[in-house]
Amino acid sequence: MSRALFASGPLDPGALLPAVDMSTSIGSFETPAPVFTASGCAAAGKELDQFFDITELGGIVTKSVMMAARSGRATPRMAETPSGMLNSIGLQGPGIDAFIEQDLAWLRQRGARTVVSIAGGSVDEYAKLASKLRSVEGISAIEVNISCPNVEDRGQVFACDPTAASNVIQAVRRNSDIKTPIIAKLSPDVTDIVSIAGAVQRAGADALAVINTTLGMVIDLDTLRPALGGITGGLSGPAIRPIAVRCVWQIHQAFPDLPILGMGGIRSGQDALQFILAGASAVSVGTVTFHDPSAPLRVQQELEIALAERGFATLREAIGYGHRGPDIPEMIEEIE
Amino acid sequence: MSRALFASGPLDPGALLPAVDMSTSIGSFETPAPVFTASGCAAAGKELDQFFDITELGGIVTKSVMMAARSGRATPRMAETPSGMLNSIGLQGPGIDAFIEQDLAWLRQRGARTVVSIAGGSVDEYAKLASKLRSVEGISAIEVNISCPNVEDRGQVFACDPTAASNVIQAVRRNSDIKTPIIAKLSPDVTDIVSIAGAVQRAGADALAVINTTLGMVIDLDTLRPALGGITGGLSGPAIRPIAVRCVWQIHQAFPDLPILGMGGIRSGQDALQFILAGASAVSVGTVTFHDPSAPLRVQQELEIALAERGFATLREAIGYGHRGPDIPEMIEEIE
Amino acid sequence: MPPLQLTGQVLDVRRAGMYTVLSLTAPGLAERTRPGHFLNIGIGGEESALLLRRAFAIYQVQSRGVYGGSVDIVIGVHGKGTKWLVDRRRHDTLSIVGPLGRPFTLPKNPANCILVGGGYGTAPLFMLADQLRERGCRVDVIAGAATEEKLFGTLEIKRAASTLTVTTDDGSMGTQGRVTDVLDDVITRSSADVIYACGPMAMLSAVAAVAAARGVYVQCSVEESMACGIGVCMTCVLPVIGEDGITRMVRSCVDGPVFRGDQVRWADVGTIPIDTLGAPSGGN
Amino acid sequence: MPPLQLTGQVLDVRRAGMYTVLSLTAPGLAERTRPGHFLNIGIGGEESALLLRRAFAIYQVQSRGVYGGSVDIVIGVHGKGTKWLVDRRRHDTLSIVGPLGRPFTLPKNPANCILVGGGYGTAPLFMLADQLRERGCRVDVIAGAATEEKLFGTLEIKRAASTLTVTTDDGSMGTQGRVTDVLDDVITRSSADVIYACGPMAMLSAVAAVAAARGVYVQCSVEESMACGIGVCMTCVLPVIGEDGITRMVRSCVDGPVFRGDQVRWADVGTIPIDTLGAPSGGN
Ligand SMILES: Cc1cc2nc3c(=O)[nH]c(=O)nc-3n(C[C@H](O)[C@H](O)[C@H](O)COP(=O)(O)OP(=O)(O)OC[C@H]3O[C@@H](n4cnc5c(N)ncnc54)[C@H](O)[C@@H]3O)c2cc1C
Ligand SMILES: Cc1cc2nc3c(=O)[nH]c(=O)nc-3n(C[C@H](O)[C@H](O)[C@H](O)COP(=O)(O)OP(=O)(O)OC[C@H]3O[C@@H](n4cnc5c(N)ncnc54)[C@H](O)[C@@H]3O)c2cc1C
Ligand SMILES: Cc1cc2nc3c(=O)[nH]c(=O)nc-3n(C[C@H](O)[C@H](O)[C@H](O)COP(=O)(O)O)c2cc1C
Ligand SMILES: Cc1cc2nc3c(=O)[nH]c(=O)nc-3n(C[C@H](O)[C@H](O)[C@H](O)COP(=O)(O)O)c2cc1C
Ligand code: FES
Ligand code: FES
Repeated sequence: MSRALFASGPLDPGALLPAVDMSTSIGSFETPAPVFTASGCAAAGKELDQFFDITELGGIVTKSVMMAARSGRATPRMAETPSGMLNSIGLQGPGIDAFIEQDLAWLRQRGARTVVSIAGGSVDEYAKLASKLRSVEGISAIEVNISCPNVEDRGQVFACDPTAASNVIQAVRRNSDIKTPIIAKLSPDVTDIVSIAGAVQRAGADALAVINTTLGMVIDLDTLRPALGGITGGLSGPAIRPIAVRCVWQIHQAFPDLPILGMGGIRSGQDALQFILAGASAVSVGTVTFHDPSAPLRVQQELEIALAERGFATLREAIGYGHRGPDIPEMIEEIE
Repeated sequence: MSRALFASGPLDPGALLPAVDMSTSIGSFETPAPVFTASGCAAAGKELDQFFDITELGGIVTKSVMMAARSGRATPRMAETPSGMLNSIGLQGPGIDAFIEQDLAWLRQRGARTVVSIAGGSVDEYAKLASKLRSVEGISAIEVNISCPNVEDRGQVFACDPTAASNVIQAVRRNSDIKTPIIAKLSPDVTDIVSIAGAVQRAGADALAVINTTLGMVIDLDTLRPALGGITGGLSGPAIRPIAVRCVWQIHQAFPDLPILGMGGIRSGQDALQFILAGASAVSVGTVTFHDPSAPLRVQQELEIALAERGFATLREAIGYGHRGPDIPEMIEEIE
Repeated sequence: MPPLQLTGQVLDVRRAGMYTVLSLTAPGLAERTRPGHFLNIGIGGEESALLLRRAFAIYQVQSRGVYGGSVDIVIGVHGKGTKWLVDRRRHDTLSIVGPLGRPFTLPKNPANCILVGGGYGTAPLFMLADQLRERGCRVDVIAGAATEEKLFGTLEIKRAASTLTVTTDDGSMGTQGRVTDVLDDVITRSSADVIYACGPMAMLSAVAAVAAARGVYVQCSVEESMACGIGVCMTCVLPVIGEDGITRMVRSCVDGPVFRGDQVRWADVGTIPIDTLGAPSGGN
Repeated sequence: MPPLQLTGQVLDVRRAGMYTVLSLTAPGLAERTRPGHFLNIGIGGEESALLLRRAFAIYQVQSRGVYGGSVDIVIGVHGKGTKWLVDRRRHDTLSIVGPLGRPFTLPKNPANCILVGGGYGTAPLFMLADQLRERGCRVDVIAGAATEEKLFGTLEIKRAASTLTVTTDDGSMGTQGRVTDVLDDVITRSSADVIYACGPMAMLSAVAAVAAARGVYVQCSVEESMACGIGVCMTCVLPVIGEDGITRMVRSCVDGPVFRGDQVRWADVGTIPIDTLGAPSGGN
C-alpha cells in the first residue's frame, strides 16, 4: 500500500496511524473498500451522492427491483422502535426495465461500483430478472433478496425454506453471466440459518448477504390496531445488531471460505469491525443512513481507524479473526 | 368492581379515571392482576420485595430451576447492546430441592402468587422436576423453559423442534397435578412459531409464555473475541419488543383461545398494552427491572391507566382487541 | 445546492402558546432556504434509542449575525421526540440536516395569494408571505386551529398580510369553525389567483377541494411520516397524479412536501388506489 | 433499611486529575450509607439506548444541607456511560438506586488498619478512614495508580491517615512500582491487623496474596460487570469459598462487593473452577 499516514480517531486524536489496506472481495468482485450501502436504504445512490462521494464506498447496493413497476404497500410504512424501526415498504419500485434505463445508467455514468438487488414472487421471476441483467454492463454483483413471499407456495417466504431458497439461487446462477458473483441474502427468521447458507451455497451462491430484517410488529395505541399498513414489518437498526453478528459468526464458522456481506444495525466503524471479526468480508450500512446520510462513508473511515488502532495492516487479516485460537469452546446455542 | 377511582397518568394528570378490572387468567390460574416478573429477571422475588410489594403483582415467575445445583457459565455473562442486553448466565441455581426448601418456602410465607419455571437437559429431567413440584403447595402455575439444549440430541434446543418441545410438555403435564396450569415458554428463534405453539398445545400446554430471548452475539473490540463467556447469549430488552409483539400476534391469531403470557422488552404500561391488544392475557417484565427495580409494579399501574384512558372497563376486553374488525387484511409475512 | 449536515447550538427556547420556538445556530442554512423547506433534527443525543430524525418546517432564518447564521423552528409536542426537543436548553447541541424538500413555487408576476395555515402550519408561511410581498403580491392569511392556544404567530403574520382571518373550532378566537368556512369569502374578497396551504392533511384536503371548486391554483405542504427525509427509504409516499395522468406513490420528502393540491389524491391517502402504477390489483 | 430509588439533581461537576467528581442531591441516602456501599446510576436520560445502570462507589455523603442530603461519586471515563455522565451539567437530573451491596466490616475494637486504593478505588476509603479513626483505629493509606493523574484524592486522604504511601507505575509520584511493592513494609511499620482494599482485580488479588503471606485479615471491594446491581440477574458472580469450604459462584452486588480476600479465588475469576458447586464437570 502506498497510501499516506492519517490522523486517528477519537481514542487518540493526535496519533498518526498507518494506513490499512481496505481492499476486499466478494467472490470474484474485488473492491478497494469494504463498506456498502444496504438494499432499500440508499435508493439507487443519487440522493446520498449529495452528502458524500458514493464512488469512495465499496459499492452501492440498490433497492430490490422486480420485473414490473410496484406501488408498494399502503402507508403507514414505518414505525420507530427502540434503537430500530419497522418498515413495510412492499418493494415499491420502477420495474427492471426502467431501473436499467435510469438508475443503472446513472450509477454507471457516475462511476459507482454497483450491486443490483433483485426480488421476485416466483423462481421464474428471479430467472427473468437475471436474464435481463445479463447483458447490462457495470454490474459488480447481483444480490438476491429471497425474503419475498412465494406466490406459488401460499406466500411462504423463499428464505425460510432451504429448497425454495436453493431453487431461486440456482435459477439466478443459470441465467447470469458466470463472471457476475451472486450474493444470496438471508433472513434471520429461521431455526437454522447455517443450513440455509449451506443450501444456497450448493445452489451456486458465491457469497451471502447476512442479514435481512427480522419480522416485527407494533400496535398503535391510538387506533388500537397494528401501526403498519402491512400489519407486520421488517425490524432493522442497531437493535438487531447482536442477532446479525451472531448469524455472521455461525455461518463463517460453518463455511469459512464463503464470503459474507455483513449487515444489521451498523452505526460506527467499531460496529463494522465486529462483523469483520465475526467473519464478514465486507459490510452494508442500512437504517443508520436515515439518521446520518453520511454514515456509509463515515463508517468506512472509522473502520480503517479501528483496524489500524488494533494493529491490522490489511482488512483481510481481520476477517474472521474473532474465531482464532484454540481457547474458544464449541458454540453453545443455549438461550437463557 | 368495587375499587375506587384513581388519578390518571401523565397524559392528563388531573383527570379522574374509572378503575379497571385488572383480573385475568392463565388457564385455570386466576389472578387479580396481569403483570408478572420474567423468569431469571427477579430471582425468587426477595430482592425486589425491597422496592415494592411483590404480592400486588399478578405473580412472581422464578428463575428456571434444574434438578441439581448449577454453577452457570463463566463470566463475562452479559454485554449491553442498543436498547437491550445479551446474557449467558447458564441457568445458575441451587437445584430443585434447595429451591423448594428455601425460595419457594419464602414466597409462600410472603403470600406471593408463584409461577415456578423449570428447565432440563432431557425429557426425563423435566418429568422429574414436575414430580418434585407435584406435592408442593403454593404453586400457581409451572412455566416450562424449553430453550435448553437437549443433551440427548447433540445439544439441539427443545424449543426449536416441535417434537422435542411436545415431548417435554407431555412429560411435564403427565407428572404434574392436573389443577396446575402448564405454561410452555417459546423461543422466537424458529422459522414458524405458530407450529411450535400448536404442537405444545396439543401436548397439553394450558398456556404459552412468549417470548424467551433471541440468540445474539457481541465481539469485544479489546480482546477481539466474543464478549461473553458463553460466546453467544440471549438478547432481551426493548430492542426485541417488536419481535415479541409479532410472535404474540401470530399465535393469538392462530389459537385465539390459548392464553399467552407476553414478554419481551416491556418498559411501560403502554408497552404492556401492545402485548394485551396483540393477544396476551398477562405480561412479564424482565430486563427493564435491571434498570428500574420497581418496574413490574409501575408497569401494572401504568397499564391500568392506559386501559382506562382508552375506555376499557376490564383488562379482559382488551385481550386480542387489536385483531378485531373486518378491515384487517391477512397477515403478510413478507420482509423487506 | 445540496443540503447541509451540521451541528447547531441552541440559542434560545421560548414558548408561544402551545408551541415552543427553538433557535439554533446553523451557518450556511439561510442562503439555501426557500419557503416551504424543512429540517430534519436528531433526537435524544448520542446514546439515544430514537433512531429517526424529526421533520420541522423552517420558520425563520438569519443568514448573518454573531453565530454565522441561525434558524428557528416551531414545535408542537406530539410524542417522545418533540417532548425531548422542547426540553432542550441554551448551549445544548442538535444535529441538523437541511434544508430538505421542494419548497413553494412563487408566481412569476404579482398575484393575489391566500396563505392558509392550520396550527403550527403557519410556521413556513411567514417567510413565504415576505417573499410574496417582495414580488408585489397581495397576501391574505387565514390561520385556523382547534383552540386559540393552538394558533401560532397570528399577531406577527398580520404585518405581512393585507388581511388576517382567524378561525378556531371552539370559537375561542376569531370565527368559530374551520378555515374552509371562511376560505370561499376570502377568495372572493381578494380575487385570489393562488392558495398556499400548510397544516393537517384533513385541512389540506378541504382547502384543495374549495380551490378546485373555485378554480384557484393551490399548493399544499403535506405532512407524512418520514424515516429518512432525503428520499432513500420510500416511507413517506402518497398517491399523486402526474402530468401524464398516471397516479404514482410519490415521496413527500423529495418530491414534496409541497404538492399541487389538484394532483394529490386526498381521499386515497393511506391507501394504494387501484389504478396506481404498479398497484397490486392493477396487475403486476 | 432497603435501598432508595430516587431522582437526584446535579449540584456540581468538578474535575480532579483524570477523574470527575459529581455531586448529586440524594435525600435519605446518607443515613443509609456505610463505607463500601455503591450506587447504581441510570445513563442517557429518558430516551436512552443504554439500558443498564452503572455502578459507582459512594465517595462522600452529606445528610443535611439545603438539598436535604447529597452524595458525591468519583468517575473515571471508561466507555459510553461514564463519558455521558461526566458531560452532565448543573441542574441535570439523574436516576439513582442505592445504597447497594455489602459494605466494609469495621473492627469492634481499635485496630491497626491499612487502606489500599488503586486509581479511583480510593473513593470509598475516605468514609472508611473517618469511621475507623472514630473507633480509635490507626489508619495507614496506600494509594497507587499507573500515573500521577490517575491517583485520586491523595491530598485529602492524608488528613485521615497516620501515613500515606503513594506508588505509581511510572514513578511520576511517590514510589515507582505497585502498591504491593510497599505493602509489606507498611504492614510491618504499622503492625497491621486489617487491610481494606479497593481497586482493579489484579491489585486486589496481589494485596490478598501479601495479606495471606503475612497472616493479616483482608477485605477487598471487587469490581465485576453488573447488569442489575440488586441481586436478581446473576451476571456479577465470582468464585468464593464459603465458610463450609465449598466454592460457589457468588453475586458481587449483594454478597459483595466487599469480600474477605482469603475467600475469593482470585486466580479463577472469569472461570468456573471445576470444584465449584454445580460446575459442569463436577457432575450435574
Ligand atoms: C415536512 C414536515 C414538516 C413538519 N413541520 C413541523 C413543524 O414545523 N412543527 C411541528 O411541531 N411539527 C412538524 N412536523 C411534524 C413533526 O415532524 C412530528 O410532530 C414529529 O415527527 C413527531 O415526533 P414525536 O417523536 O414527537 O412523535 P412520535 O409519535 O413519538 O413519533 C414516532 C415516529 O413517527 C413520526 N411521526 C409521528 N407523527 C408525525 C407527523 N405528524 N409527521 C411526520 N412524522 C411523524 C416521527 O417522526 C417518528 O419517527 C412536520 C412534519 C413533516 C413531515
Ligand atoms: C461496585 C462497583 C463500584 C464501582 N465504582 C466506581 C467508581 O467509584 N468510579 C468509577 O469510575 N467506576 C466505578 N466502577 C466501574 C464503573 O461501573 C464502570 O467504569 C462503568 O460501568 C463503565 O461504564 P461505561 O458505560 O463507561 O463503559 P462500557 O464499557 O461502555 O460499559 C458497558 C457495560 O459494561 C459494564 N462495565 C464495563 N466496565 C465495567 C467495570 N469496570 N465494572 C463494572 N461494570 C462495567 C457497564 O456497567 C455497562 O453495563 C465501579 C464498578 C462496580 C461494580
Ligand atoms: C426501509 C427499508 C427498506 C429495505 N428494503 C430492502 C430491499 O428492498 N431489499 C433488501 O434486500 N433489503 C431491504 N432492506 C433491508 C436492509 O437492506 C438490511 O438488510 C436491514 O435493514 C438490516 O440492516 P440495517 O439494520 O443496517 O438497516 C430494507 C430495510 C429498510 C429499513
Ligand atoms: C439475565 C436474564 C436471565 C434470564 N433467565 C431466564 C431463565 O432462567 N429462564 C427463562 O425462561 N427465561 C430467562 N430469561 C428470559 C426472560 O424471562 C424473558 O423471556 C426475556 O428476557 C424477554 O423479556 P425482557 O425483554 O422483558 O427481559 C432471562 C433473561 C435475562 C435478561
Ligand atoms: S422519508 Fe425516506 S423517502 Fe421520504
Ligand atoms: S448484578 Fe445482577 S445479580 Fe449482581
